[in-house]
Amino acid sequence: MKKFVNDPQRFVPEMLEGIALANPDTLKYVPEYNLIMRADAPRDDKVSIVQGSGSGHEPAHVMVVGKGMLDAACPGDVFAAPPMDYVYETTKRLATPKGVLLIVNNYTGDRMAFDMGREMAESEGIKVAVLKVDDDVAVKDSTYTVGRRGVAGNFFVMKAVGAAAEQGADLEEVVRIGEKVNSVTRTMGVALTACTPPSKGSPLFELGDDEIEFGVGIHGEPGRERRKLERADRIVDDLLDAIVPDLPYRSGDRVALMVNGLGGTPISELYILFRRAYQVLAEKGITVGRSYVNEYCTSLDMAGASITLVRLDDEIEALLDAPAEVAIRVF
Amino acid sequence: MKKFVNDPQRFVPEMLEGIALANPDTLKYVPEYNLIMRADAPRDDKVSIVQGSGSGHEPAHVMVVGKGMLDAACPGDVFAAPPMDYVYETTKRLATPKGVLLIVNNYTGDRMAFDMGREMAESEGIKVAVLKVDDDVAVKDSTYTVGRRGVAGNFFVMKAVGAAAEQGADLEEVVRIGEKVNSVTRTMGVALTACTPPSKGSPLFELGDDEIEFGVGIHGEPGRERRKLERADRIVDDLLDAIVPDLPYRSGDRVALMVNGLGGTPISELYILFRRAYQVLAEKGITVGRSYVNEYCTSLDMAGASITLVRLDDEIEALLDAPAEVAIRVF
Amino acid sequence: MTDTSTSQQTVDLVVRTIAETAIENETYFGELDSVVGDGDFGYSLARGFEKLLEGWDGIDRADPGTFLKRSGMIITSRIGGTSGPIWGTAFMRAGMAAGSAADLTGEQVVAMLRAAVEGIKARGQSDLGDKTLLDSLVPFTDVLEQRLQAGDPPKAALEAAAAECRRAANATAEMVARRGRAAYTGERSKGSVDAGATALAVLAERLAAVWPAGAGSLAADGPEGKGSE
Amino acid sequence: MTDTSTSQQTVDLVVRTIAETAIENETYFGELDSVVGDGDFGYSLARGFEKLLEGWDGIDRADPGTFLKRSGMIITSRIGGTSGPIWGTAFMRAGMAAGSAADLTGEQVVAMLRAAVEGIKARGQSDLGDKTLLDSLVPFTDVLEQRLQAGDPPKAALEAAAAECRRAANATAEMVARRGRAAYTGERSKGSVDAGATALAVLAERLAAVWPAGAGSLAADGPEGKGSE
Ligand SMILES: Nc1ncnc2c1ncn2[C@@H]1O[C@H](COP(=O)(O)OP(=O)(O)O)[C@@H](O)[C@H]1O
Ligand SMILES: Nc1ncnc2c1ncn2[C@@H]1O[C@H](COP(=O)(O)OP(=O)(O)O)[C@@H](O)[C@H]1O
Ligand SMILES: [Mg+2]
Ligand SMILES: [Mg+2]
Ligand SMILES: [Mg+2]
Ligand SMILES: [Mg+2]
Repeated sequence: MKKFVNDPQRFVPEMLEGIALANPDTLKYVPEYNLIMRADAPRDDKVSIVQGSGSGHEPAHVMVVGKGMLDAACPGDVFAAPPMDYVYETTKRLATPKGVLLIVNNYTGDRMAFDMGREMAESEGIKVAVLKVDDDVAVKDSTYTVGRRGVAGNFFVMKAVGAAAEQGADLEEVVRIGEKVNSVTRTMGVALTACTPPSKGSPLFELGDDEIEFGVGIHGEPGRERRKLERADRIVDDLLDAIVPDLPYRSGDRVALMVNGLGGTPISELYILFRRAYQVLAEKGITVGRSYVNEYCTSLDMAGASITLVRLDDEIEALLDAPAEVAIRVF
Repeated sequence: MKKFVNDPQRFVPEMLEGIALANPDTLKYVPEYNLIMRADAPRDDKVSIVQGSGSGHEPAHVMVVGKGMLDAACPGDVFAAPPMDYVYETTKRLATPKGVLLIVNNYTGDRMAFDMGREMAESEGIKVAVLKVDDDVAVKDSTYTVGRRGVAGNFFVMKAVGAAAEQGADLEEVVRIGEKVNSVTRTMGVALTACTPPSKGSPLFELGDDEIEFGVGIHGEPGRERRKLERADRIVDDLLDAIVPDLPYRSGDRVALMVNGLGGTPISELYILFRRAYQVLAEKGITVGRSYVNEYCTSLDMAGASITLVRLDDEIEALLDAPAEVAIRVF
Repeated sequence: MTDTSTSQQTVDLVVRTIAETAIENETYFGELDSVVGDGDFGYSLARGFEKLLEGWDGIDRADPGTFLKRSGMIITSRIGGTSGPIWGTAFMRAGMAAGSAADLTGEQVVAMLRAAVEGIKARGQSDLGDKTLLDSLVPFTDVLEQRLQAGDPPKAALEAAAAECRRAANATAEMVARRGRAAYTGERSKGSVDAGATALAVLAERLAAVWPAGAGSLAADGPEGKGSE
Repeated sequence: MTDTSTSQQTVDLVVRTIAETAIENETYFGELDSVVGDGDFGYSLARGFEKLLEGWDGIDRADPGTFLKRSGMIITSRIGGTSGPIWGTAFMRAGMAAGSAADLTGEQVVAMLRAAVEGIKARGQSDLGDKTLLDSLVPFTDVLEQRLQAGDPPKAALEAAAAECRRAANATAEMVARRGRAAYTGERSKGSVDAGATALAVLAERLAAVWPAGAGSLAADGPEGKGSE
């Protein structure tokens, strides 16, 4: 395993300590619950926005805690939903008269932890809502399964509800906005290499030198199919062929386009993907109103990328445009 | 080669096209010279700040063109200094009454291209200065060699002169500031894996499963020595042992601390390095006044990191603190 | 049914054996979860059971039921991933089913396992055939019940149940996952066994192996703790 | 010295052969630069000489000197890396040394090579022994001069010079780099040959091979272009 790591079991806490040390004025760290929170939270005049999820997706979610985004994140270990305790203790600490919004990427473990944490917090009189994100079109939705996964599109949900909460929206309103953004957001990803969880010490799966995993999950779960590596443009075309018809996005639509790196892919390559996606959308009469090219939701050191589309309207666009100050925006 | 790429020879232009498409309001792209420039440049009331360098170091330098940073970048191909023409044509286009500052990382090819480009621009009456960045302590300076390399520390030079130029400083003043920042900046890097230039299609060098390249250059040049992989903390200790005594940084100093990813290392690991660096500096009585943890100057998809220290004073700190708006700050 | 009443001492042995076996098999369980999952199953269980063992002596042992409920709460609240809530719920429900009895009969043990199964179903919104640990836990419980009812000594009953548990775990390879992370891969989840179901087979086999050979009342001459701490 | 005067036609052959050989050897030259450099040498040369060939017919051929100067300007301005300025300067200086002569004598050719060497030294602030292309270019030039003065026919002289160029390029393996990216590695640059010096040996060998066998005035019965475009 070629990683900067000391004790694999201390991977997450050491990372969180680093984040806290780098942001002494703006962030607070509660080691017992892997909790990174705004130093000025909770604020009585706003809904607190909380994300859980597993670690290994950085900058999501611990590095986007800050003004206009999350008030707190309490991640579990690498790729593991947080224990219910983390959720409960975090919710208690973030409680405000306006309430707490728990954003949950749609995975079994996360949903259980957040549902149980919510129940416990509610039993103590805290106002709590849970918002589910499930933007991954790689997963065929069906009544037999647990529905789609939440992946990089969760960024837009966090950004929008973070802005709304900052502007004083109440819990119901924040939930409405989050659900609306989630409903117009679609993502699909592709992996060029597997990721290596520190505690495993070896790649999570094997990919041949000329193979890619099409529709991969952000925990390295296999996707729709294993394919031969192709030209960048072709990969983009195929991703968009899955994403565009799903909502569907139509000629005349104005969208946010995100090309998200999965951790091991340099930003130069992300712009090569972006270029093609922009061109293909233009051909379809879809206007890219906002562009996002960077790492937002990763899978450790996996080489790969995902593409996300969000259908914009005036309300969503204004919320995405609102200022935010977070740890990764160090500059 | 596991990369998102179409034609390797079109790697750089396609990336630049992507950058231009993603930033239609703020950036202009001149394909003939790989030139990315601010849409509002040149502005008569300020010195224009230009960087060249090779490609493959993104976000440096094409993605930090924007208000308060660079006015333009005209990179060469991957790891190759730009041809003299690019420098000359860029300088002509960026010429203002206050002059043009060309920032050059100290490599033979870059220096030659920029010196020749400057001569040609000056012969046409354009006011030009060249500022050399050479922050890499991995290279033993000696009269027999060409001096130290410019690596991730160039970020601080760009940020400081960018802010000064934005505030209206004249060319001499901008040069003074740039030289001052460079003089208090020191960097050293380490590679866990080699990078793969798209046109080569295979890794630039071979590293064993348990080997690291200590003091690596940002083009994958070998460093001080090849070593066994060690714990993250130990690697940080050794990097700081090379960096701190070099200036030297002393007890009582206030510094900016940057942990820069080389392209393939996820940000989670960078924070693990940051944590240790912060602690070691604290033990030495050195205060971390500003923290930078992200990718600033990469080497394609190389897994690895570098640590940079900048000794702060009020002037430098104010310039680093000034606002900047660049492509990678998409949010 | 023979007299197979189970004391707190035996419950201690069972829970400690589960914990130690999960910790020893961290890597193997993680690899099982790597095939179509995300590889964290072994790590989650190991860290969680480590925490259980850390506070081992302080866990309330008023009666086996209380002990299991407290253990379940620790597991639920301290283990992440899907496994924390699922396994914690199983322990808690088993504890509730035990009530305040000091010694447990074979019938009670079977009822506790049935309660655990119902707890997992409710918590996971899952059922038999979804390719989860239920698919080896239910057959295990069925055979255990049959054998105890047929009058087998507990160790023999446990051995038979463990063998069935292994067979059922292997049979999950034929199934398409409908719950958990593996479910996202649909048809591609076929061909590999479920991590949770297989882990349970390993635990069952270990329990059968450490169970003392003597028949009769376990409450009277129960096995000693392994004392490996 | 025999009459070895060189016409524009021959200069065309020489430059085209250099260009085509550099393009063919892109991968090999890149690999040479990968050992202690950054691997872009082959790519830079290949792309630059491609550009030269693209505008090939339009290059001013008033006389060999003008042709070389124009070629050097294209190379300098269009090739990136260290190689653009270095190789471009070499071509320009050679062209300047040629003056406006229509046909070049062997002495003139040697003087042009000396001028190229001085140009590289000035541009690169480098010298013999720094482990650069100078370390095979200078021995090449020395032997070429000796053999021409000794009366060898041009092809034979060129063959001898190319052999010396190769020997000298191989000998760079013993040197510690003091210029270029390889210099950053200090003592570690020992043990591998310099990319630029070795590329020059490849070019020299190819030039010797394509040079027409007949002795006497090249100006009169010069070789034909390879016409491989
Ligand atoms: N909804 C569910 N109900 C019951 N058991 C489940 C459910 N989902 C997953 N499991 C079991 O949990 C195991 C995976 O546990 P774990 O790795 O902790 O979960 P994850 O990483 O998917 O959150 C599976 O092998 C399966 O046996
Ligand atoms: N200062 C110099 N003077 C002369 N030749 C040089 C100098 N530096 C490098 N070279 C030659 O150039 C070759 C490398 O060229 P190239 O790869 O284009 O440069 P780089 O990537 O280092 O900018 C070296 O092998 C050497 O022969
Ligand atoms: Mg998991
Ligand atoms: Mg180069
Ligand atoms: Mg798992
Ligand atoms: Mg090179």
